[in-house]
Amino acid sequence: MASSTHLDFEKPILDLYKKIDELQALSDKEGLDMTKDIEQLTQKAELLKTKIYENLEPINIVKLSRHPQRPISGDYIENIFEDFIELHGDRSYGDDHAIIGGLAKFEGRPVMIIAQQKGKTTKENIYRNFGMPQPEGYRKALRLMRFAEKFEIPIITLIDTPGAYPGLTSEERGVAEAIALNLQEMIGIKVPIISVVIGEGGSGGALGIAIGNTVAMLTYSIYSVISPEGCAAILWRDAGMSPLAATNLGLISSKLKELGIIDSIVEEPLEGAHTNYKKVFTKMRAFLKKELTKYSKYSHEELTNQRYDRFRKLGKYTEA
Amino acid sequence: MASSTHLDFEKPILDLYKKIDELQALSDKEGLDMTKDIEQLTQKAELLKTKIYENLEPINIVKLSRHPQRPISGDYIENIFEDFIELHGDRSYGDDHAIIGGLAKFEGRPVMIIAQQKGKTTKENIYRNFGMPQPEGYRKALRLMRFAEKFEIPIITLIDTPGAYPGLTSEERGVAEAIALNLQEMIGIKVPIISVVIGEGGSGGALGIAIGNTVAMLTYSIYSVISPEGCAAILWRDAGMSPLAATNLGLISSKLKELGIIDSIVEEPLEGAHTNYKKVFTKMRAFLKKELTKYSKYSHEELTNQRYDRFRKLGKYTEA
Amino acid sequence: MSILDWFATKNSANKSVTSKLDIPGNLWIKCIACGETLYSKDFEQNLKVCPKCEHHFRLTCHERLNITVDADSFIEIDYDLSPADSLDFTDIKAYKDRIVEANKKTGLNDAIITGEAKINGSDVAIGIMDFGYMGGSMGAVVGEKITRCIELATKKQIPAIIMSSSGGARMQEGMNSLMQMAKTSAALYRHKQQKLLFISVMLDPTTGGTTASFAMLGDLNITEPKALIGFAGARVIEQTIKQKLPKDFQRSEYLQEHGMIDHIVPRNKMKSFLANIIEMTNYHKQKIEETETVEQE
Amino acid sequence: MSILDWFATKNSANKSVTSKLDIPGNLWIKCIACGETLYSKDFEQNLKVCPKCEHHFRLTCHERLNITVDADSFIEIDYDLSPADSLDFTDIKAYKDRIVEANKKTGLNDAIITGEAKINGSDVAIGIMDFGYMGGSMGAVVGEKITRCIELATKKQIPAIIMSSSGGARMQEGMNSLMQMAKTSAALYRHKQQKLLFISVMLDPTTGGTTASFAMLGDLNITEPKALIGFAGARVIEQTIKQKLPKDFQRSEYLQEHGMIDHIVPRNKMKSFLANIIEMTNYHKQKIEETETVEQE
Ligand SMILES: [Zn+2]
Ligand SMILES: [Zn+2]
Repeated sequence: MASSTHLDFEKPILDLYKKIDELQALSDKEGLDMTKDIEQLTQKAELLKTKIYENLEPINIVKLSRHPQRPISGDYIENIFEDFIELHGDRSYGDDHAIIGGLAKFEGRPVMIIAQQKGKTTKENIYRNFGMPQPEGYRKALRLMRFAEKFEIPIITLIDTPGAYPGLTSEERGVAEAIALNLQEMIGIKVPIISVVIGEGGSGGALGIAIGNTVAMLTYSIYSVISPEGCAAILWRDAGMSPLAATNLGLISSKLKELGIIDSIVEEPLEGAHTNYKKVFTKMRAFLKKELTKYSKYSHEELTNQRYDRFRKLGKYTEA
Repeated sequence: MASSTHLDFEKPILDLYKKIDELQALSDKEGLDMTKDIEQLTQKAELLKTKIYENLEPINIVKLSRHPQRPISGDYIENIFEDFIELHGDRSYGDDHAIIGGLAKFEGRPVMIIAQQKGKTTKENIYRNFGMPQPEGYRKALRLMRFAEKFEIPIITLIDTPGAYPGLTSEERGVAEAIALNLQEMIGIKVPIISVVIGEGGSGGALGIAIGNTVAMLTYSIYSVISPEGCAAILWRDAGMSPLAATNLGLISSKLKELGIIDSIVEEPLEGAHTNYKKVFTKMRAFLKKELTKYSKYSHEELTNQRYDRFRKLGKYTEA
Repeated sequence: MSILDWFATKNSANKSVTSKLDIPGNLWIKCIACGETLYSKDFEQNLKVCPKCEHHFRLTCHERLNITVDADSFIEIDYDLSPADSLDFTDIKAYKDRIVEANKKTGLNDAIITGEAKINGSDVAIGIMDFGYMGGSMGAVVGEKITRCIELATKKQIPAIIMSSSGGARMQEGMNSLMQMAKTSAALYRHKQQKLLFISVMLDPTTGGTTASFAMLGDLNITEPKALIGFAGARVIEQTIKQKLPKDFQRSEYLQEHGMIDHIVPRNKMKSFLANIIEMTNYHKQKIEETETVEQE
Repeated sequence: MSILDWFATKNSANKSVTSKLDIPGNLWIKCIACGETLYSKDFEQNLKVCPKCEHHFRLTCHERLNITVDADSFIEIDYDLSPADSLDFTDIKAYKDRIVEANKKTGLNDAIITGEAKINGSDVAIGIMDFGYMGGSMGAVVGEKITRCIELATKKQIPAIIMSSSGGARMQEGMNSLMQMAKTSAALYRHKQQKLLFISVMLDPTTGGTTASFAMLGDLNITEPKALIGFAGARVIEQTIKQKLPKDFQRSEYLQEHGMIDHIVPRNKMKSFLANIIEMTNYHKQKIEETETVEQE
């Protein structure tokens, strides 16, 4: 495993691999032929791994989605696109570091990238406000989307946020208004919008840049109306109930695909994106290419109608 | 004279009237018939008054434009319009008290009023930031103009400001951007815009809400690229040169009409708007009615073309 | 996030009910804001506003409807929509049971009524939320009814008015609930494209995903005095920033100073205010229609 | 207000000239920012950027033109416009005399050159201001030339680029000067309506009425490192608020943090940056043209 940070549920697998290593060391040292045993154990480990990862509890997927080594927006921008030119500011208050945006080339053609950006180090995370945008982040996003619309440049949004920043400054400058306006205006943007949740899709703060023609998720990302911790604290008044909350909220990619909330899942390596960046970049590139090709044939009207219809139909209710 | 605050140049007139009063008192007391003397003196005073007011130095008009009893935007709103509903805020940062805006009825039909508002007392002036708007004031103005455009409601802007607020907060939040955007967007607004400078028209801060189909000034208002004091301080490095600066800058209504910078002058009482509110309200009402009637026959395209052409032609230069 | 507000405000909601029940026979009630004892009938006649301190008590959606639209003008639509438990959600109570209880308590199928009505003779599409039904939370039914109400307004080319009081998204419906923010805002996009009027009236309390979608998108955003309006819950914010919040934080007056609210309208002026705005924004269209009628004659 | 900036910055402009003249023969110059002594030829080759501290020295409009557009591609327009003294303005000097002096000093008819050019092969309409001509102040000629330049771009359906360095409105032309803010912004409105690209490059210094009109209206607002960009003059602001201003106040980096600047581009990257943006924003249009060409064949 490439990662140095391990999660609880990985322990049985790690134990097995440790045993295999020990066996190998022993065999080398003593000159014994333990090939067969090692083979058997490796096979067992692989089976266990598959079994564990294919049956992860939602709360463990929540942990994977927040994994400190998980690729963040900047990694995708750097590795999938060329000539990224960051464009700053909302033209009225500030430049939010939790949402980055800019022009880049993808397979030779221009795209506008709007992405929520966390950090990997504490310093980076403080600079990025832990990926929690303030109003000016959403306003910058809208400004850049309008720029893209003006020049017929497709938009790609990458979602990775615990939520909009729940702070005084954020409320003062109208974070609710900023998110609301994006929800309204993104529906009418006359270029393709492809949205991918790459880590945490935290509530309205995520939705505020996720009004795509296609909305996708990476396998182990989450998208939720509230964090499982917040939900448990409110409904059960007991943070210990987060695992159950995570299950009930239906926040994992497979469930959301089944519910029709998202359209596609971009496949991660079995053990998570953080274990093999290259693999996930390849999948992401292929996914974006397919989507951009598809929508390049749509007229303005088809694009906005398709996007409207996509969101119009969401929500289950009974009608007598 | 109704006013209690007198300006220097008014002294000779006041002295004469004082003399007349004394004469009257004497005549009453002593039982003498001084009717003829009083009549003569009164005639003389009236002549002097006319002569002085018709030949006011620009610097004295500057003083009249800033007269503490001069009617301010709120006075016009209260007395010329009905059912004023103030509409607050820029929807992203704040509500600027130096620019008020809202819907009202004028002669039975709806109008949108955008007005720079000073105060008359120190307390009011502090609340209104002495009529110096910050970025959010200009952004509120634009928001309300777009509202008016959406519902085909004509716009009336009243200009009365020493200038946009030259403060740190104003710069931080992009006052230059806010003014610039208004200049650009007002050109395209598809309803009539009537702009009247009612007091001080201070530079870019005034222009930021003054892109009208018709731009008018009250007789003793001023409209200037810089305050005479600022100009004197820079060019002569001597604030004492303000009177000459006032003259050179060509900031009075008659001069600006002659130069084609403004289209009309709304007539004030000879001694200034502050001496007879009712009179100036009557003139203002008649002026607005005439203008609104005229433009009510314009199509969207005619309105925006007329406005474009109006500003397009301004500026004198030589071309070989 | 959104639901924290719901809980925070739920307590004060209960308080106001309790203080009413304290007095036997309900002839007298005590103002929770200033402590004044009020004769129940007077209080009702004063539209549930304390005559002493002007505290605006919460109204049910039907009480609100009665004082907002012309008598007998309301034609309800989509009353037969009721919630589905698509996630089989259970916390300390099953969502299914919560639905039954809320219905029993309020007589409503969900936290909103919608329909067509007249205000001083003018046609409007109107939706009124009810905080009494699960804290006015927005699930799929609320979202769908608001969307249809706005679509109706777009189709009929009339103004839309949504009067919100809501704790935000409804957790028990998971992401289906969150998506209502997008859906309602999308409907407003099309309404706006037709140059139609949308007035959002945010009533005490309006928070979370409701504020961060249709409720903030009014051509005019209106509220009553001292209503609680915000996105994140005050307690969450205090935990985040480790500071006390300003005294009037997230109240109408605070929001107006921060540029989000066009006008604060006392309850007894609300109907005439709405009528005035509708009249002024309808003026041009009506003028044209009159001209066309004359020309046809 | 605007002109105060001009004066404030005028002094530092003189300073940089002076330090150059201090050295006999002009073979060596001293960096006004870090004090480093630089060999004149190296300094020129480094586009007048100090190789040690990266201070970007001011350029004349022709120096700027040379490093921005393709060689021999510039076709100047409206070079025959020159200022009129419509107010007969005299301060300590007559405006008429100032015009003659400025022309002698710079060889320019006013503070801007405008024309058509190519950047990496793409057509643009371009205007470049010159701070050396009366502090780059905007009178009727500057306003008219910018307006015509933008109108040309609109007519030819090509991007417009204005590179500003200006103290703001030109006092000596009074209100005729102020009105150039409206005129240039109006021209940009029509350019924008046609979905054309406008890049505003704000160079050291850009202040007053220039900042508060066309210069802030770019689809992209670009600048060089540490350029002074603002509306009111720093001294006026200090007098108003009676406080010291932040150290990087009104500098490129400060403006970017406050949301006004899209990107800070070092001088040696400016041309390729502009070319890149033009290419990306032209992509769709070109694609369509190619398709049409193919279809016609
Ligand atoms: Zn009370
Ligand atoms: Zn240096």
